[in-house]
Amino acid sequence: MKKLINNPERAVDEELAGMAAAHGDLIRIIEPNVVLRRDAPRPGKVGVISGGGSGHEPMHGGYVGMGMLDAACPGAVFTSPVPDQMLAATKAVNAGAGVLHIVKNYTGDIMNFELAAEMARAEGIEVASVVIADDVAVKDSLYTAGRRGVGGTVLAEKIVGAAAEAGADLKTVAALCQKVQDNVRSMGMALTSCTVPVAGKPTFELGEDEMEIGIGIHGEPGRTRMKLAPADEITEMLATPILDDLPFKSGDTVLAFVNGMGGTPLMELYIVFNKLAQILKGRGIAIGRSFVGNYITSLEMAGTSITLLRLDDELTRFWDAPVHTPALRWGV
Amino acid sequence: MKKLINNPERAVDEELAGMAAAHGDLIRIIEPNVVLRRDAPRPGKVGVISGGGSGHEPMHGGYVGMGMLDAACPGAVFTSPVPDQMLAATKAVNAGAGVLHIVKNYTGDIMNFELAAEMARAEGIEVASVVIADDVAVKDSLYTAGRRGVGGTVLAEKIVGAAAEAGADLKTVAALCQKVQDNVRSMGMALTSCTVPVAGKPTFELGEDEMEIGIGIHGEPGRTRMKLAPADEITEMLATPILDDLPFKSGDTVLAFVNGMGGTPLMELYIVFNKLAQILKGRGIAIGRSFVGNYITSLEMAGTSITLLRLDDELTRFWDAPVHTPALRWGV
Amino acid sequence: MSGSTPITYDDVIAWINTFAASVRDQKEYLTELDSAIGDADHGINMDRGFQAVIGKLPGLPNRDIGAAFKTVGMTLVSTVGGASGPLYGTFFLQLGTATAGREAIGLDDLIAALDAGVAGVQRIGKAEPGDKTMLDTLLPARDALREAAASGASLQDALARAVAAAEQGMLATIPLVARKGRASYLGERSAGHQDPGATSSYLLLKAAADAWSGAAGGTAN
Amino acid sequence: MSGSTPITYDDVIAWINTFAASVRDQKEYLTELDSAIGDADHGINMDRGFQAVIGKLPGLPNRDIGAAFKTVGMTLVSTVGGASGPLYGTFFLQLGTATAGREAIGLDDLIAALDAGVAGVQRIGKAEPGDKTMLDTLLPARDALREAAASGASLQDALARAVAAAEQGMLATIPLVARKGRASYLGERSAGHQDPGATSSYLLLKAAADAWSGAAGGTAN
Ligand SMILES: Nc1ncnc2c1ncn2[C@@H]1O[C@H](COP(=O)(O)OP(=O)(O)O)[C@@H](O)[C@H]1O
Ligand SMILES: Nc1ncnc2c1ncn2[C@@H]1O[C@H](COP(=O)(O)OP(=O)(O)O)[C@@H](O)[C@H]1O
Ligand SMILES: [Mg+2]
Ligand SMILES: [Mg+2]
Ligand SMILES: [Mg+2]
Ligand SMILES: [Mg+2]
Repeated sequence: MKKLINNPERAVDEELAGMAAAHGDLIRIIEPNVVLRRDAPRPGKVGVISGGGSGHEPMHGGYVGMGMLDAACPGAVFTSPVPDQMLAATKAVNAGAGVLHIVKNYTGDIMNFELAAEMARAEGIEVASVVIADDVAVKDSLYTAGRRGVGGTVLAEKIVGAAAEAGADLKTVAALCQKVQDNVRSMGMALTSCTVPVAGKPTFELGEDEMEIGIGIHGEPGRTRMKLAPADEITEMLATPILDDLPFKSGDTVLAFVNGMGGTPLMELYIVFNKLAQILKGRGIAIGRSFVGNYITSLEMAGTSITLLRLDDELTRFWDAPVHTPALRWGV
Repeated sequence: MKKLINNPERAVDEELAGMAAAHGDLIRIIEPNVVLRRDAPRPGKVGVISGGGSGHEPMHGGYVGMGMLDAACPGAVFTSPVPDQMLAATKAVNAGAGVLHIVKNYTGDIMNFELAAEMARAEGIEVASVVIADDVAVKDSLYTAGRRGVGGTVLAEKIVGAAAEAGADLKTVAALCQKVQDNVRSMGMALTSCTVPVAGKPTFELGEDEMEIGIGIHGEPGRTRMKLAPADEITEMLATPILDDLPFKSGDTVLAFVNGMGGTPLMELYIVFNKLAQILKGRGIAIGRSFVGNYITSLEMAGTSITLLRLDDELTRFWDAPVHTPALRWGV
Repeated sequence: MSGSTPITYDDVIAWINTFAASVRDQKEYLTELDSAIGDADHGINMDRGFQAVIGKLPGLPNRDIGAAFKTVGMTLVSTVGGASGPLYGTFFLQLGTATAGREAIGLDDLIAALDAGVAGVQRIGKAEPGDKTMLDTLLPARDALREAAASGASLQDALARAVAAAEQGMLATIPLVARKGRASYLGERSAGHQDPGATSSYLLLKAAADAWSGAAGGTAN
Repeated sequence: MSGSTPITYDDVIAWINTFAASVRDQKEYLTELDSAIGDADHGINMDRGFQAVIGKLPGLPNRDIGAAFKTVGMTLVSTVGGASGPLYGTFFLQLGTATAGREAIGLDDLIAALDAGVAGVQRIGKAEPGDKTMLDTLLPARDALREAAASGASLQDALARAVAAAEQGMLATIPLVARKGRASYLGERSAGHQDPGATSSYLLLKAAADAWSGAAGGTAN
């Protein structure tokens, strides 16, 4: 295992200390491992928090700040945070207007957030939860854990954070989050595995001529292992199930998000974007907004995911609204 | 070789097409492979261009836009661009106020930019060139090619771009660029090599327990190969030669830039930043501005570089000034 | 009848310590199982939790079995995270509620406590038998324990049968296609791999049998 | 004297074509050499340039050796990039200036042209002999050619001696610590590796010897 770390058990703590040192103007770290907006709680504002395992940086800690999250709860690498974190975050951001929990659909995240929500409610805080489950690689079913929450989460946090910043109430903010979930779909693939620091070796082995299609964001294997293919074919393999699922239709306008899994150079993401733009054009779908980069990652995994969000004026307006966080900044 | 590409020979072209598709509001691509600010030339404004081999994304193409570069010239991967590109860029951005060439100190970059500058001057365009050579891993000497230009380049482009945007004339802009060069130092290391697409295999092989200290940004080996060390020790190894070189002194304020080489997760960069902040504190040096991320890369190489720029009010003001490019945006 | 061989407070502590040692021992193995169909952290998660637990045990104020189980449960909830944190946490919290205030319990009490624990896991995890989860170990183990008790078996014999049933349940997860937890994302690819949570639950039963082989009910075996 | 065995326009084109083929052939090898002390692109760069060059040659309007060399130089400058683009580009541009308007040249003309080419490389690259660059091949080759010519050797013999000197110069770069180009960043670590540019320059001399072994000056050899 080759990593710039000192001690696998302390990696997340030292990371948070580094974030605090680098971004003290935007965030502060409170016990037990909560990344908190510097000026939280904001009077009258609905609090928006999220969280999940570490290893997906900049998600979620990098998205704490004006116009996005009020707090983030980073767990151990790829491990849902514990309820104590979400409880502390909920209390720290609550200004009386209630708190929204944006939860990615993983058994652990769901259960840990739910425990925290119950405890917070017991303390008199109004909590609403919205679950993001946008990964079309996973078949949706009432009898399973359902779809994973992946790239759509970043878009939801930005859009919902803007609405909360603008003063929307908890019900409105939660409904907007659900609207994002209802209009967003994603799918990912990996060229390599990644190594959980504490585990010390790659989660799975892939041959030099193989790839995994339909992966999540935890270094887990995907739906199918295949022979390596050119970028254009891979882009088709990801885009087609996304487009057919919602389904996206001719005349739609989308936010096109090409994400790197952490170890993929920008050059390759733009090559994927180039093909994605051609595919969308071929289907009569307009690209209203573009988003390209390593925004929701799996440590150093090489690979990419595509997320498409169907835009309307409201979603576009909140996407464009000012944001100022360690990882995302515009309009300010 | 595992990459999201279609054809190694076409990778840069398809990347540029993808950039144009994603960022058409900011940039456009003109022949022969020049990333041009959408609204260039800007009347009365000094043009600022840079360029170099591809594979360092987001540098330089990602830095074209308001408040930074007017144009970037991407060569083949790790290969200096040809003079035709710099000539076309110089002509396209020239608005009569002259053009600054920000050149990284590599034999190829120097010669190709110089050929272009001569041709542009022959066409009546005023051209000034400033060479960035900030890598303390390389001994400086009159009898050698001298130091490489690395992380300091990104800071120079931002600061100089802001001054040009504010209306400074060519002489002032060039002097400011030289001032950045005079106050910036960097050093990098690698945990892994990278693979030039056309070459098809890693540039060098490193054992599972080895690292290279004192690397540049072209996948070249470094000054020394060593046994892998904890992040804190590595940070010391990079920071100490930087601090001693200028030298930085107690009471100085710096911009602290921890850069990823492309394949390094943000988690690790923050762990490095955490230690760097401690080292600076120990020397009585204040961190005026922080900058953490993959901003000047070597394809998918795992590793990091540290850059320190001694700040004064002028440099700080231009660093803070609004910028709007595909990869860097604030204040707007 | 089996209620006559009491499980003391010390036995309970021994069980927890034995399980913690077993988890530490099998940490890599559990993580390896989780690599195949999950995210390579189950052993790490369980070990983090039980290391925290054994740090808490010496500080317990009185010899209340229920309080000890509750401490285990709360510690797991607060330190494990992931799916296993709330699941094992709830399991032990329910054990604690069922044994609150007791300094010793009988086999029947243990069965009732397991009933409550398993129900808690089912309530928050919403899994069914055959979904390829820890339930596939816990349910048959509890049933075997109950049947053994009904047939008048000793605590040790009953536990031996429960461990055998747990092992069968654990092995039976191998061919299953997961419907719950992270392994469900793999669809058909999850078949052919043993479930990590079912494996740690087997170790939990095994730890009880090991810890109590010479203690509760005299020095039998 | 040697000037009596003319090098024709066709010979020059044959030289360039032979070198282009040799570069294509040795592309991986040159890139490999550049991996050790540079950035793994020298073979790729040279091949990209000479593929562009051979695409241009058929379109040349007249049998002007100088114009052909100039086209080679300009094409290299416009397509190679890196250090080798301007260096080889300037080399050929200078060859072109030295032979402008000529349809055939003699050995003396070739030496004068090489003189100009090498001077161009030195002027823009600012390297000295012993800096571990292509100059360490080109300079001894040119000197050998000049001495051979002075001693009345035939074109083929003179070229054979130049190739031998080029090979020696190339091999002599192995122990050198680089002072110019990318290899200089490695400091002492650059010693023990053959310079890629010195190697491609050796191939350039070798290509002339190969191309002209049976052509210019009759069918000697
Ligand atoms: N809904 C559920 N009900 C019961 N057990 C579950 C459920 N989901 C997951 N599990 C158990 O949790 C185990 C995984 O635990 P762990 O790896 O620690 O958490 P995570 O999946 O969050 O990484 C699985 O092997 C399975 O036995
Ligand atoms: N200043 C110089 N003068 C002469 N030759 C040089 C100089 N710098 C580099 N070279 C030659 O260029 C070769 C490298 O070419 P190439 O790999 O194509 O370019 P780059 O170094 O830009 O990647 C070196 O092996 C060396 O022979
Ligand atoms: Mg997990
Ligand atoms: Mg090069
Ligand atoms: Mg797991
Ligand atoms: Mg090279």
